[in-house]
Amino acid sequence: MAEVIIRKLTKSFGDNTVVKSVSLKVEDGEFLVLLGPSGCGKSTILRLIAGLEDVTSGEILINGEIVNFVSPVKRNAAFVFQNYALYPHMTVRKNVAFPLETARLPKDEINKAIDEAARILELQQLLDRLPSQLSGGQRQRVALARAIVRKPVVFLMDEPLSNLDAQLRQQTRIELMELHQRLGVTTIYVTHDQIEAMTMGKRIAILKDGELQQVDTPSETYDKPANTFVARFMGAPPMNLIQGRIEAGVRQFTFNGDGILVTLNSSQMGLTDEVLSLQLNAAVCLGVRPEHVRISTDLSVEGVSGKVKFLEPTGADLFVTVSIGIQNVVVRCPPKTPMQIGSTVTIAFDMTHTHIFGADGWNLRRSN
Amino acid sequence: MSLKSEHTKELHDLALQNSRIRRTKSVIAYAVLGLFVFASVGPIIYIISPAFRESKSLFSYPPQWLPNSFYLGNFKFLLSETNYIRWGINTFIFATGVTVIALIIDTLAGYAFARMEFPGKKIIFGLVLATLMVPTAALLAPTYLLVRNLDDWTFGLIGLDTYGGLIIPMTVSPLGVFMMRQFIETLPKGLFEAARIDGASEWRIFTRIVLPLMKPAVVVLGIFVFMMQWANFLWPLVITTKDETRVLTVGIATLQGQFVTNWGVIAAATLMTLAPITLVFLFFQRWFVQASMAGALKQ
Amino acid sequence: MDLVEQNLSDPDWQELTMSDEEFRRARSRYKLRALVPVVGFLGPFLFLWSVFLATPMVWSIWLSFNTGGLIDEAKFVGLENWSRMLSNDELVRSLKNTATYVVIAIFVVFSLALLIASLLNSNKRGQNFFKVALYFPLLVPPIMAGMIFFFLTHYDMGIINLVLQAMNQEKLNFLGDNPNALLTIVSLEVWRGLGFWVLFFLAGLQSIPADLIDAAKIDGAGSMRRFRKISIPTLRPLLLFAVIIALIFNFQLFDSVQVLTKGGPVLGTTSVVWFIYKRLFAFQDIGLAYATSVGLLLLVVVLTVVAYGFLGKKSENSN
Amino acid sequence: MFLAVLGATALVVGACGGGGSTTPDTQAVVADTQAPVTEDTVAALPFEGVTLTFGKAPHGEDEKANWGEWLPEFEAQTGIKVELTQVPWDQLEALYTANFASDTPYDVTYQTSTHLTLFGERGTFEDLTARINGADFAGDLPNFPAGVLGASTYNNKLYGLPFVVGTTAMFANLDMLKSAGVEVPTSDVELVAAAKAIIADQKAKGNKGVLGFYTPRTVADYGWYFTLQDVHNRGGDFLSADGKTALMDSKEVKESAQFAADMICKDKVQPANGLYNREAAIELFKAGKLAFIQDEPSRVKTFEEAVLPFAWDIYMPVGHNGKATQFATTGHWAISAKSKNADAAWELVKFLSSAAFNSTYNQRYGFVPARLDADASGGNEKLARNASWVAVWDGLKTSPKVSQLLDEYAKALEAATSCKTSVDDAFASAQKGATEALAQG
Repeated sequence: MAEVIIRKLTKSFGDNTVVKSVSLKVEDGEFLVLLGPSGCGKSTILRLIAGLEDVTSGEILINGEIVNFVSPVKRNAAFVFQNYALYPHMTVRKNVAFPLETARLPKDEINKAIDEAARILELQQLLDRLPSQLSGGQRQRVALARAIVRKPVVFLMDEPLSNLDAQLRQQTRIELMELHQRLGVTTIYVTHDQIEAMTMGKRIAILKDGELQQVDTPSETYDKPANTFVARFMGAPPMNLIQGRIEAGVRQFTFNGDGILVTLNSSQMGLTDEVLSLQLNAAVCLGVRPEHVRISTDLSVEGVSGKVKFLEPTGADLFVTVSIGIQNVVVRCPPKTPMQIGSTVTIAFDMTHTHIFGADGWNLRRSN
Repeated sequence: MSLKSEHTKELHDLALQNSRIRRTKSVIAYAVLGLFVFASVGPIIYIISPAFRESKSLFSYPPQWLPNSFYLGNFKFLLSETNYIRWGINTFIFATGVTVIALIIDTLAGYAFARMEFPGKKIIFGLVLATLMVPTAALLAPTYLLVRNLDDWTFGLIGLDTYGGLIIPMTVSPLGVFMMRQFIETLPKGLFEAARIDGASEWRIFTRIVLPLMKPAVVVLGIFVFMMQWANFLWPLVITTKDETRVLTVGIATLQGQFVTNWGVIAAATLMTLAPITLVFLFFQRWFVQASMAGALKQ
Repeated sequence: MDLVEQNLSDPDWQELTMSDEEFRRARSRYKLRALVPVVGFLGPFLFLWSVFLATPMVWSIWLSFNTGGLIDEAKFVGLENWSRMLSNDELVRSLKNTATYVVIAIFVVFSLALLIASLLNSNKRGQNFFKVALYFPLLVPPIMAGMIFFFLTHYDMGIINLVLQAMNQEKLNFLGDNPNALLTIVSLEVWRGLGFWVLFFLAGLQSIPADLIDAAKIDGAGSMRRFRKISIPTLRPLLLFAVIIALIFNFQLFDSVQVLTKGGPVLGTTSVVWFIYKRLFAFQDIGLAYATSVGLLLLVVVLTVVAYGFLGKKSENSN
Repeated sequence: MFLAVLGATALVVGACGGGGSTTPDTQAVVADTQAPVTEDTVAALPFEGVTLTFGKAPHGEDEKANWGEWLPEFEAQTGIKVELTQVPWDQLEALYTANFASDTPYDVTYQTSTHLTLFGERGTFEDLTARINGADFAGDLPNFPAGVLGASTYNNKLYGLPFVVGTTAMFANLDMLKSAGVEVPTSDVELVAAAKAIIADQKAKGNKGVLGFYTPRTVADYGWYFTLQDVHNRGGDFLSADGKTALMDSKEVKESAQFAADMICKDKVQPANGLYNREAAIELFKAGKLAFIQDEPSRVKTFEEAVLPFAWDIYMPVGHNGKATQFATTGHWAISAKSKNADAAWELVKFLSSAAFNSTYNQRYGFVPARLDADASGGNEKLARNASWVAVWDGLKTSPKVSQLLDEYAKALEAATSCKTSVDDAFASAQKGATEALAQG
C-alpha cells in the first residue's frame, strides 16, 4: 500500500507539452479518478506514473521514494489497459502467470497466486482458454487478475471499462469498487466518463489541456466547480453559464447578462463584496445548475421572465430550456410539471448554489 | 394463388440463371488459372526430356521429343565426375546458415527499430534502407577484399573458402530488417507495455511475446532469404576457389566450357538442383501459404 | 487536508526535492541505461551492416572519384568519372532499356498477379495447389532459369516457335531482334516473379474486410467495379510497398541479361547494372563503374521517394 | 599511316614465318632440357612442401578430371602441390578482379590476350622476360615463334608465356558441294557464290531450309573472334600498330563488316543474327542443313565423335582476294606478381608450356600449340593441317585496352549485321567509343 505524489509533473513530446506542471497527492488506499476529455493528458499522467513514458520534468513519488528513474516493475504499480493487452498466444493461466514467472517465483507459489486471483475474479473455469476465446468482460477480468496477482502497491487503470457495453460496464464498475474495498490498494483510475468518475472516485482530479483544474470529492466538484470548464464538464445537462457583467447596485452588486438581472447576495453565495468589487464591470459568468433554478408559470413570482423553448423529459426529470433574450437557461423540474413550449415563465436562482466565474473563468468562491 | 406461383417460378428461373452464370464464371476462372499454372510449370517440365538425352542429340533435326532411350549419362556424369553432392551440401549449409543468422539479426534489429527509442533512430533506419538499393554486383569486389582481410582478424573464421566468409556477409539484408520492423509495428503497442509493467526485460519481451506472435512473418522471411541464397551465384563464385567449397549454382556454371555448353548435363543439373529445394518448399508450403504475408508486409 | 486548497497554494509536498542538475544527471543515466538493450538488439545487425554493406558502399563512393583502386592504387581524379558517365551513350541506352524493362515488368507482373489473386480469392477450391504451382518458378535460380529459357526460345526447337510453326505462322527471333529480346527478358522476370506477387496480393485481398465487399454487393456493384472501387483502394498501401520493392529489384536487372543476351542485340538489352559490371570487371574502368553505381543508387532513391509521395498521398486521400 | 600499319602487319607475319622455320632443331633441345630436371627431382625435390594455387577457365566439362591425371606427374617431379580452381568463363573477369586485388592471388593463371595486359599493366603479373631468357629456358625459347611472343608482349613486358593460339577453321559439307557441283571456295566472293549455288541446288532437290554459311557475328557469341581475320586479310586492323589510335572506321574494317552484313542481309546465305547461336548452328551443320560453318578447330573432335553422315573437311577461312591469315587470341600462363612462390610457379609454367604437356592438352582440346615442337594433332590429319596454320597466324596483340576496344568493335559488328544499322553509322560510333577508351587512363 502506498501514497503516490506527483510534483510539477511535465511531459512534452517535442514541442507539444501534454502535461503541464501537474501536482497531485494520492493518499494511501485512495481511489482517485483522473477525469478529462480525450487528449487532456490524463492517460499520459498514468503512463508517466507507471514508467511507460519518460518524465520531462517534475517528480513522481511512490511511498515517498522518487521513482522517475526507476524501471516500471520496481515501481510495483500494476497497469490495466484499455484494450486489456492480454498476450494472445498464451492461455489465461499463462497470462496471469507471466509477471510471476518473470519475477522467477517458485512454481507452487505461482500456482497459489493464480488460484487466488482466479478465485477473486471468478476465472477458475477459464484458465485454459486463449484470450480470443473470451468475452470482453472475461478478458477484462483476466487483465485485472494479471494486475492483482503481483500484489502491487498501486493500481493504474486506463479506461478499463470503455470497451464494454453499457450494462456490463455498470456491473463491472461495482465489481471494481468491491475489489478496491477488498484489497485496499491505492488506485488511480483514468476515464473520460463523468458518471464513472462520480460513482467510483473518492476524489476526482479533473484535467484540461494538460493542466489540473480541480481535485475534489465528487460532490464538491459538482457543487463547487473550480471553473467554467469543470462546471460544464460535470453534470448532465451541464451547469447553466450566463455571460454578463457585475454592476454596482444600490446596496448590492447586480449581475447583468443581456436582460437577466440578478441581485447578488454575496453572503448567500459564500462571497464577500470585496471579491465582487474586484470584478466590477468585468465580463463574468453566472453559473447555476438546472436543479437550482426555480421556475414558475405564475408571472407574479419575483424573477426573470422568459419563454419556454424546449422540453426534454428524461423520465426522472423534465428539463425545460427557457430563453431569455439571447440566453438559454435549463431548468430541472419534476417529471410531470405542466409546461408549454412558447409559454412565458419566471425563473429565479437559488443564490446559495449560484456561482460567479471571474473573467479568467475561475470560480470566485475559490479565490478567498 | 396463381399470381404467387408465377412469382415463385420467376424467382426459380432467376436463381437457375444466376447459378448457371456463376458456374460459367468459375469454369472460365479455372481455365485461366490452369493456363497460368501451365506457363509456370511448363518450362521446367520442358527440360526433363533433355536431361534424359545425350547432349549430342539435343538439338538434332528433326526435333526429337522423347529420349529414344532412358539415358542416365548426364546424371551419372554429375554424380561421378563432379562434386555435385558436395555442392549440394554446401548450398544447403550456405543457404541455411544465412537464413538462420539473418532471421536472428533481422528480427532483433526489426524489434529495435519498431519498439525502442534511441537517438538517431530515423537517420540510421534511413541509411539502412538506402543500402537496400545498392546494386549487389557493384559491391562484389570491395566486399571480397574485406573478407579477404578479415581472414587474419577472425582467425580464419571469415575468409576465403570458409563457410564464415561465404555466409556472414550475405546475412546483412536491409529488406529483412524492414519487413520485420513493419510486422512488429502491427502488433498492439499495449502488449509490449503490459510486458514491461509485468517486469519483463526487452529480451524476455522479445522471446516470450514478440517471437511467438511473429512466427508467420519469420517463416516468410526465412523462406525468402533461403530462396535468395539458394539462387545466389556471384558471391559464392568469388568467395570460393576450391571445387569442394563451391555451391550448386557456381559448380554448374563451371561445367560450361569456353563456347561449349553441355546442355544435357546442364538440364540434368537443373533438375537435380530443383529436386531438393522443391522438397524443402513442399515441406514449408503449408506454412508459407498459411503465413499471412499481408501481416508481414503491411505498411 | 482541505482538498480545494491543493490547487490554490503550494504546500510543502509540492516542492521539488531534486535540483535541476540532479534531475538532468539522473535522467541521462536512466536514458543511457535504456540504451543497453538497444545496443544488444541493434548491435549485431548494425555491426554486420556497417562492415559488409556500409563500408563497401562508402568505399565505392570514394572510388567513384578515382581511377583504379581495386587491383592497383587509386588515383584521385575529382569529378572526371562523373562527367564521363553523363556523356556515355551506352549508359544512356542502358538506362532507357532498364527503365522500359522496369515499367513493362512491373505493369505486366502486377496486372497478372492482381488478376490471378482475385481469381483465386473468389474461387477457393484448389487454392493451395495453384499457389504452390505458381510459386514454383521462383525456386529456379536465375542462372538456370536463363538456361531453361534458352531451350524455350530456340529457333527450331523452342516450344513457342514449334507452336507457331504448327499454326503456319512465322517463327520468332526471340533473342536476336529488338524489342523481342527485352520482352523475352521481361517474360523471364514475369515467369519467375509472378507467383511471389500472386501470394502477396492474395494475402492483401484476403485482408479486405468482408463487410466492405458485402456492402458493395448490396449496392449492386459488379465484380469489376467492386475490384476497382474497393480492392484497389484498399490494396493501395500494399501496392505502394510492392512498387517500391519492385522498383528497387528491377532496377538491378542483371542475371538474365548476362545469361541470355549479354546486352545484345545491338544494345537492345543492356542494363545499367550490366553496364556497371562490364566497366568494373571486363574493362577495369573502376571509376566509371562506381560513379554509375552511385548514380543508380541516387536515381532509385529519388524514384522511391517520388513513388512514395505519389502513391502514399493517393492512399491518404482515398481513406 | 595506313602504310605504317601494313608494314607492321607484314613484319609480324614475317616474324611468324621465321619462327616456323626453326621447328626441326628444337625438338632435340627439349629432350636435353628434360634430363637435368629429372636428375634434380631424384636428388631432392626442390620445392617440397610448396603449394601453388592455379586458376583456369575450362575448355571442356571434362577438364577438371583431366587435370587430376595431368598434375600428379608434375607434383611428383617437383614436390609442389597444385590446387586448381576452375573459373567459369562468364564470370572470369569478376573473379580475377577480386582475386588479383587481394594479397594472395592465384600463383599461376591462364590468361587470354584480352585479359593478359588488362590485368598485367595493373601490376598483377610478373614480367617473364628475364625468366624466358634464363638458362633453364634456353632450350625452349627458340620453339616459340617470335610473332606469337611479340603479340603477347606489351611495352617490352611479357606478362604471360604463350600456350595456345586461337585459330578458326571453315568446315564444309562436301556432299553438298559435290551435289551442287561447286569447288571448295578460295575467296570471299567464291564462298558467297558457292553458298548460293548450294542453297539453290538443295531447294531444287526438295531440301528446304538449307543454309549456306554460318559464323557468329554477335557480341554474345564472340563475333569479333571470327571476323577480325577478314580485316587482316584486307590488310587492315582495328588498332594502329603502336596501339594508340583506333581504326574502327577504317576502310578495311568497314569493308569486312559490309561483307559480313551482305552475307546476311543481301545475299541471304547466312541466317539472321539471333536465329541460331553457335551451338545451334553446330547442330545445324551436324544435321546436314548447313553447307559451311566457320568455328573453332576443336569442333573437329565434336564432328568426328558424332560420325557425321556426310563427307566434310576443314579449310582455312577464305579471305578477301584469296588472302588467308589466322587472327585470334592467345592463351598464356601468367605468374602473379604477389606470388610468394614465384620460382615454384615458374616450374609449373615451364611444365605447362612444355612440348609434351602442350601436345597432351591440345590433342584433347584441339587448339594450336604456341610452340612449334608440340604435336597437337596426335596423328589427326585435319588437326595437323590446322596446326600448320600457325605459320600464317597474325594474332591479336595484347593491350590493356583490348577488351574494351573489342567490345566496341563487336557491338558495331553486331549492329552492322543486324541489317538495321548502316556499317558507316555502326563503326563511326565504335570509333568514337574506342577513341574515348584509348584517351582514358
